[in-house]
Amino acid sequence: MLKVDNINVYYGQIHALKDISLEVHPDEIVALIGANGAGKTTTLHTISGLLRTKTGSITLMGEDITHIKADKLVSKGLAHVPEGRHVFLQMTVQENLEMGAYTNSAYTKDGILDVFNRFPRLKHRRNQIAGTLSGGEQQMLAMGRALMSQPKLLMLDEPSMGLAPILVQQIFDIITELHKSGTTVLLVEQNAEMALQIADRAYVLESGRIKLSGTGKELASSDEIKKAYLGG
Amino acid sequence: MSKMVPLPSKSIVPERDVNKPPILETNHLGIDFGGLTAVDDLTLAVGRTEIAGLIGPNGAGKTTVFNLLTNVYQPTRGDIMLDGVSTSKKSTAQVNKMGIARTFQNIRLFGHMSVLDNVKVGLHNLTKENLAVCLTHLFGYRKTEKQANEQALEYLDFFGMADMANFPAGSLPYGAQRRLEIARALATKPSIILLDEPAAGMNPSETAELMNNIRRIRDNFQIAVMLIEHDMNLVMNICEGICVLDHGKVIAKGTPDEIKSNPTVIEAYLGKKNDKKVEAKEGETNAES
Amino acid sequence: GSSSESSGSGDGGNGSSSALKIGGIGPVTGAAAIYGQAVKNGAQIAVDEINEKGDLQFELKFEDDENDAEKSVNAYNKLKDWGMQVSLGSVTTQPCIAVSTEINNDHIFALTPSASSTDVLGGQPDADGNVSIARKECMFQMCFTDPNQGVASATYIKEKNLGSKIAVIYNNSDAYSTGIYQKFKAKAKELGLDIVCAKTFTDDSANDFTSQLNEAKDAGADLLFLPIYYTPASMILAQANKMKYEPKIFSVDGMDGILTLDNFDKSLAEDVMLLTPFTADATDDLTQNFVKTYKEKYEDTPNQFAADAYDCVYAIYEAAKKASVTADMSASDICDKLIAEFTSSDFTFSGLTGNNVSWSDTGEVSKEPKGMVIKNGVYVGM
Amino acid sequence: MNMTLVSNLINGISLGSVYAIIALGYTMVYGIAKMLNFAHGDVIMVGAYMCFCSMTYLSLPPIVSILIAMVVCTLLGVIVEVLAYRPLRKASSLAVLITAIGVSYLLQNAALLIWGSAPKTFSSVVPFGSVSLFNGDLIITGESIVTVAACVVIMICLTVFTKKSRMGKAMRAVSEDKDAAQLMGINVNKTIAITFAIGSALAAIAGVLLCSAYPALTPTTGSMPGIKAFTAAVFGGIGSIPGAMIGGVLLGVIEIFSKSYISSELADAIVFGVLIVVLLVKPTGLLGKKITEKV
Amino acid sequence: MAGFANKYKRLKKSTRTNISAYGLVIILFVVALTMQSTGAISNSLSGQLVPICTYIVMALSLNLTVGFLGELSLGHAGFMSVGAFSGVIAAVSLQSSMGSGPLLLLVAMIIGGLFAGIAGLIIGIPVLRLRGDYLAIVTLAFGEIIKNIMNCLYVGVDMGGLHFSLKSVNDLGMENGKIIINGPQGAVGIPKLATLTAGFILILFALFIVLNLINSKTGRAVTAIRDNRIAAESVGIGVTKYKLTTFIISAVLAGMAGALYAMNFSTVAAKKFDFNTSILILVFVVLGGMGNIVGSIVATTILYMLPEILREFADYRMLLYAIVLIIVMIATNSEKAIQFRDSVMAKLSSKKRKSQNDSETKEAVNNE
Ligand SMILES: Nc1ncnc2c1ncn2[C@@H]1O[C@H](COP(=O)(O)OP(=O)(O)OP(=O)(O)O)[C@@H](O)[C@H]1O
Ligand SMILES: Nc1ncnc2c1ncn2[C@@H]1O[C@H](COP(=O)(O)OP(=O)(O)OP(=O)(O)O)[C@@H](O)[C@H]1O
Ligand SMILES: [Mg+2]
Ligand SMILES: [Mg+2]
Repeated sequence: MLKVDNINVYYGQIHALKDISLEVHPDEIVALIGANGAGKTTTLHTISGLLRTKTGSITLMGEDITHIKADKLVSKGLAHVPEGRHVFLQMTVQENLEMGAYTNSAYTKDGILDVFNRFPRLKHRRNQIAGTLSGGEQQMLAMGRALMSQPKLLMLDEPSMGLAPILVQQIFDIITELHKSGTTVLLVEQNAEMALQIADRAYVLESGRIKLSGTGKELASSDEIKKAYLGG
Repeated sequence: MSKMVPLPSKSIVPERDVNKPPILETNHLGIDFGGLTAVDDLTLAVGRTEIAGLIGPNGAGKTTVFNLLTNVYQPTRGDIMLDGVSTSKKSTAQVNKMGIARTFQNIRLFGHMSVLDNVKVGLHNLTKENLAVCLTHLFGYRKTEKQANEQALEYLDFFGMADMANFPAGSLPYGAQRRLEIARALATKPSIILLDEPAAGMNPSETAELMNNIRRIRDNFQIAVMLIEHDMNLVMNICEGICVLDHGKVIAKGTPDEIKSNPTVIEAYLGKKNDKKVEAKEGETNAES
Repeated sequence: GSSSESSGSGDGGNGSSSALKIGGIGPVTGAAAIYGQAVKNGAQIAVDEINEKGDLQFELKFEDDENDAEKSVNAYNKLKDWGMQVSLGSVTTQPCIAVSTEINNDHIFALTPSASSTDVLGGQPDADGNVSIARKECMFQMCFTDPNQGVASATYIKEKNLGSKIAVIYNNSDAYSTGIYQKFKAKAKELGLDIVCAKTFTDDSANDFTSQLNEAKDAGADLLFLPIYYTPASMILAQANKMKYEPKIFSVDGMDGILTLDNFDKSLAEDVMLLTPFTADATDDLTQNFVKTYKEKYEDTPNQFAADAYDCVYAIYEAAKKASVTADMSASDICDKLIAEFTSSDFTFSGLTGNNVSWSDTGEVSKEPKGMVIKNGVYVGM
Repeated sequence: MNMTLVSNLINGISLGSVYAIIALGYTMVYGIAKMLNFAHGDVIMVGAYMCFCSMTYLSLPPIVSILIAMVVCTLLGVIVEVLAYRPLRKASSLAVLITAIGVSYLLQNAALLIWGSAPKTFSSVVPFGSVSLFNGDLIITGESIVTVAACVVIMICLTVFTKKSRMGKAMRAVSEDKDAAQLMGINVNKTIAITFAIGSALAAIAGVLLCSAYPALTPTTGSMPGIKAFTAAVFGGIGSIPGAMIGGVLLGVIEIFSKSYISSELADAIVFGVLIVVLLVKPTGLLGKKITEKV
Repeated sequence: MAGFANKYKRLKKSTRTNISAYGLVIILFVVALTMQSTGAISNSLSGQLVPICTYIVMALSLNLTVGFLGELSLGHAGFMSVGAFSGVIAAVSLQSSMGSGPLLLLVAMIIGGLFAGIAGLIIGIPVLRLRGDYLAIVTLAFGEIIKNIMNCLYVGVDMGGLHFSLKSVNDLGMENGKIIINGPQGAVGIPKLATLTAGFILILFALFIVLNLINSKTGRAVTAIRDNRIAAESVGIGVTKYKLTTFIISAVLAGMAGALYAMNFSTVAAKKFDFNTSILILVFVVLGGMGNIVGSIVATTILYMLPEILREFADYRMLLYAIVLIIVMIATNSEKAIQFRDSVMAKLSSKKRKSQNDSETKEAVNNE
């Protein structure tokens, strides 16, 4: 479904991604884990077209998207829930969701119902300005908004960041559920333990390079991983 | 007034004077945003050298409590006493001078300044330089600056960051930024420090180090710490008293053990699965980030 | 407009070239560009004509000052570097006050076509006898001074009995306009004219005059005195017309040019009276030739600024010839000779803006303002 | 009833409506592109010149001339956006501000070279004359009527457009968070270009109406109304469409009233003074949204 | 030489800024002074020296507000105006008792600075409560108000002392006095006291104040407020106090520059200090780099001289000026240009390294 081939990304002089290659197959949950500043966010930004790669290529469902800009990718079935949520702070919850269906307006009504089903908390706050939502509420909104475009591949950047334990569980449940209903997921997480639990496969990123890859279970039981990311 | 931690608490600090009045007290504190009551009827107390936890689901009003305590928001109801003195009608800066320092949920460093200068800004009210000194660099400027540098370095050293002193704060790795924010807050010589999700975005080993640091802060500076955290491992391990908020209201108060087994808290916050995990893998990570 | 400006040798020395170097300064860009360009063009025509004659040769260089005193001084310094021997001062009043001080210090003769404030010349007391600046001997004016016009206007109105209740609208942010008004007011009082309302505007609010007009109308004014330039005046005329307010209108030389406004509805200016030394419609040969050349060269009708500039150059030419000034003299020597010539009792000059014009040693020009009235879109003498 | 008072009020509203139309353009561009486009006033001037040229030199009817002016200004707005502002999308807002000032100088000086410094007398595009009421005690000019009507219509259209249309929503999203908007499938550059197009088309209309009411057209015609309109936009709450309208009208009325009843010398000082007082009481203008910064 | 360069590099950044700022100003001054005294300078350049000095001080002053305080001010010429007129009033009325010399200029500048400072206080209190663009617009408004009031100000002096009026000269009620400020016509007959040396000393003074301020406790507080207001408050910094202090200092410097400016021309009018002048100074600051002291000095000097240099292009010069301005802004600020600059710099530095140690670089490249 998604194939990233040898990309190199720079921020000015800083070489942030070095020869990253990864693949996501249809109906998979792939986790991308790594410490702070490893380059996880950069990878997602590059895939979704917000950043350019110097070399290499990115293919989505057989189509070369290396040079396609972010806004064109949404209708190709890619949705990206960015780190830090980036909800529209001055818009209401409802308006945020409507924006999510920008390329998919026919789905607006049903989509909102669906999102409210998944996140009942948002339903109560549908007319609240998103800027005043709590962190967790904003995360739910960001995910809900991404779902409004009915993506085939959903990229999530640290969705559990700052969430209450009960909500982390919920978010991961939702991801599993989404996956079951046919959405492919590329998940970036610091919470390696939870991520590896639900991931089919995972890549470990360190200082801009892929350091390890394997199935979720393999990695979860790898000593190296345990030491570095699972606090073991 | 109900104490957050029933006195005498199961204090791990033997010399703590349980007979002294608490450093921080709030009295039926509440704030409304338009129609929304974000915090309601909050009454709690924090002991002089206590490590207290404030937990609760997202949007429960935890950060809002911190904002009330530091007068970023003015309360709609109730009042706050710091060491027996009301903080109402004070500005955030004045409240800091009275003895409350804090960190922020989303890091707020002075990104363009050096690490050292960030701490020196924290030392602001303790540095004796009036405008004439600032403008002329005479009248003992060198001496005060030297003192400030030394003090700031001490704080950095406390967190093992002295070697980063001249880097721009914005270029630090995430974990170091969090530590720097705490160092800056400590530099204001507070009697209580409020930490808003200090472990967010940290990996388990960083979190373990942070826990250690929080204890050292209390022991070393003899101040109270109040923290908000979603990382139950951290909270349950280092907090002596915990207060759980939901929908702006206190739903439980007590020691970590009491909180862990409180069904209301499990229902509203911890979740069944998590709860089991906390019990099962106690001491091990259940890191949230 | 373009100019056939010849580049100076720039060696700063005097007398190295065979032509007398005349420097002009004025706004050719910015909001006041119209005045600077008119002066530049008018002066250039005179220089070209004189050079054709073949005796004393002139070279003109004109620098932009954007109607700003500071830039005007910069332009002046630039001209000094070029080797300017005689100056046309600066077109607009404020810059000319600054430049005239420099000119006087450097002892260069200057005849400004259009900077009309007495402060340009210095040494003249105001109505209360207060003097704010000493006489700058090198400075002379080609245009009427502001007080002069104020007094003349009041006298004219009184003599011809043009109105009993007078309203004034003037530009409070403009020295020219304020200068005329202040003197007009004093003289009107003296003559027993009744000023029923005096309203101001500024350059920043020169759009809407309805409130001023309303007030004049309410005060029952039957004569509107407009000591302002023609651009805002054209708006006042249009707005008064829309309000169906039809007082008599009396104005000063700044009004000249209103008929040449592109696309202007001349019927609005019907019966407007003005004091002006120059009209492009005059039938004498001199004027007609000038207007023709100007139109050919610059595709525009000249206004009094252009005419004053043209006269300036000719006046300098005639005086220079009489005083046997040559191009190889130093600026300072030329200055002495020209001052002596201009202030001598037997020097008079006839040009576009007046006949037998003479100068007093205060630097003021003495020429007769002509009262004009617009009839069927042309000026007619009053 | 005091007819002068009523007449002043009407004139104030009419002048204010011109400010309001300009302010609407300012507000659109500011609200979405987050930049103070100080060249906006000069686009007005270009619009007026275009209309003037096609009416006087090509003898085209007013409506056609207005359309030509709108088309030219739209193109101009988009070209300036693409060439001068787009490369600075990620630069500091001050860098963009200075560039806008550069564009403003450029337009003024280009106009000076093309059309010269002599004012052009603009013929009104309004086909009917003044309306006379109360035996001629109260006269309302055709320009006033058309300006006020145009202002109301434009405001309503813009409000509906930004609230309801797809592009309008995209504009709001872009104004808040460009990256997030992109992730929603919104073409940010296109959206901003369209904003400039609309703002500039409005500027053309404003220029034509401004010069119809106040017919002397020079290369600096747009500057002061531009600044005043900018003030009006802030007055009403910058970014808010009804705010720009209210701000503009109030500004016009205050200006005329202080000229008439207080002091014409100090009228501008009074206008700006009122602005300051309003901002002190309501720091984001009359209808401006409070910026909620969550700590 | 190389040793010196190395030492220079090792100095603290603030010390480095200080050395280069003071050094640059002193070198420029010495060059200008020698040229002036040997006559090896054109009238045109010589005439620009004092204005350049005043604009450098204006740019330093505005840089304090915009670069360091982080608040956009669009009315800075207003303070210059207050300083200019109060300085003129002081100079003209004290001229008879003090004679016209450097001392009179000093007094005029101090009084100009003082009154501008008072204006800064009066304006700062309301203005600094606002944020961002709203603050900018209010400074613009104050600039216009000052211009408007100065336009209506009449001041005269006679035996009975100073007379003020907001109406007209006649309302001054003077007898045989001297009009100092005549409403829209401004002040005329100002004694020409300004000299290059005075300008130079004023720049040094401004540099001393600005550089000291930013490298002090107050400077840190101000930078902190700019970087993150809420965090600054949380560590006990009273935002208003420090913002106001900086704003007033900035106004005082602008006022002193204004007084010097007025003393360089025989006339000065309120109109001069309008929005366009405020913008002009802002252009100097932004092109020089926000918060960059040396940049402000260099940009002011170059940009001030640019229109004079462009005089050769006659009618086209302001058009060219606008084009240069736009191109420079895009070239220094656009993403692509910055990337290009970085890559060129990278290449240059790698070349340098290569020439220094070829083999080492190769290894490093291979490793990459
Ligand atoms: N805008 C930027 N400019 C310069 N460098 C950047 C920028 N954004 C990221 N970097 C650098 O690129 C590297 C990778 O950053 P990235 O944000 O992709 O890491 P991450 O794995 O997502 O970390 P985190 O867990 O903190 O989100 C880091 O070293 C970071 O400092
Ligand atoms: N300025 C404000 N205006 C309106 N509502 C607000 C404001 N600040 C907070 N709220 C609301 O108050 C509630 C509590 O927010 P708060 O940020 O205190 O939550 P929290 O407990 O810190 O959550 P989290 O753990 O996600 O950070 C939320 O519902 C939020 O929407
Ligand atoms: Mg990341
Ligand atoms: Mg929170």
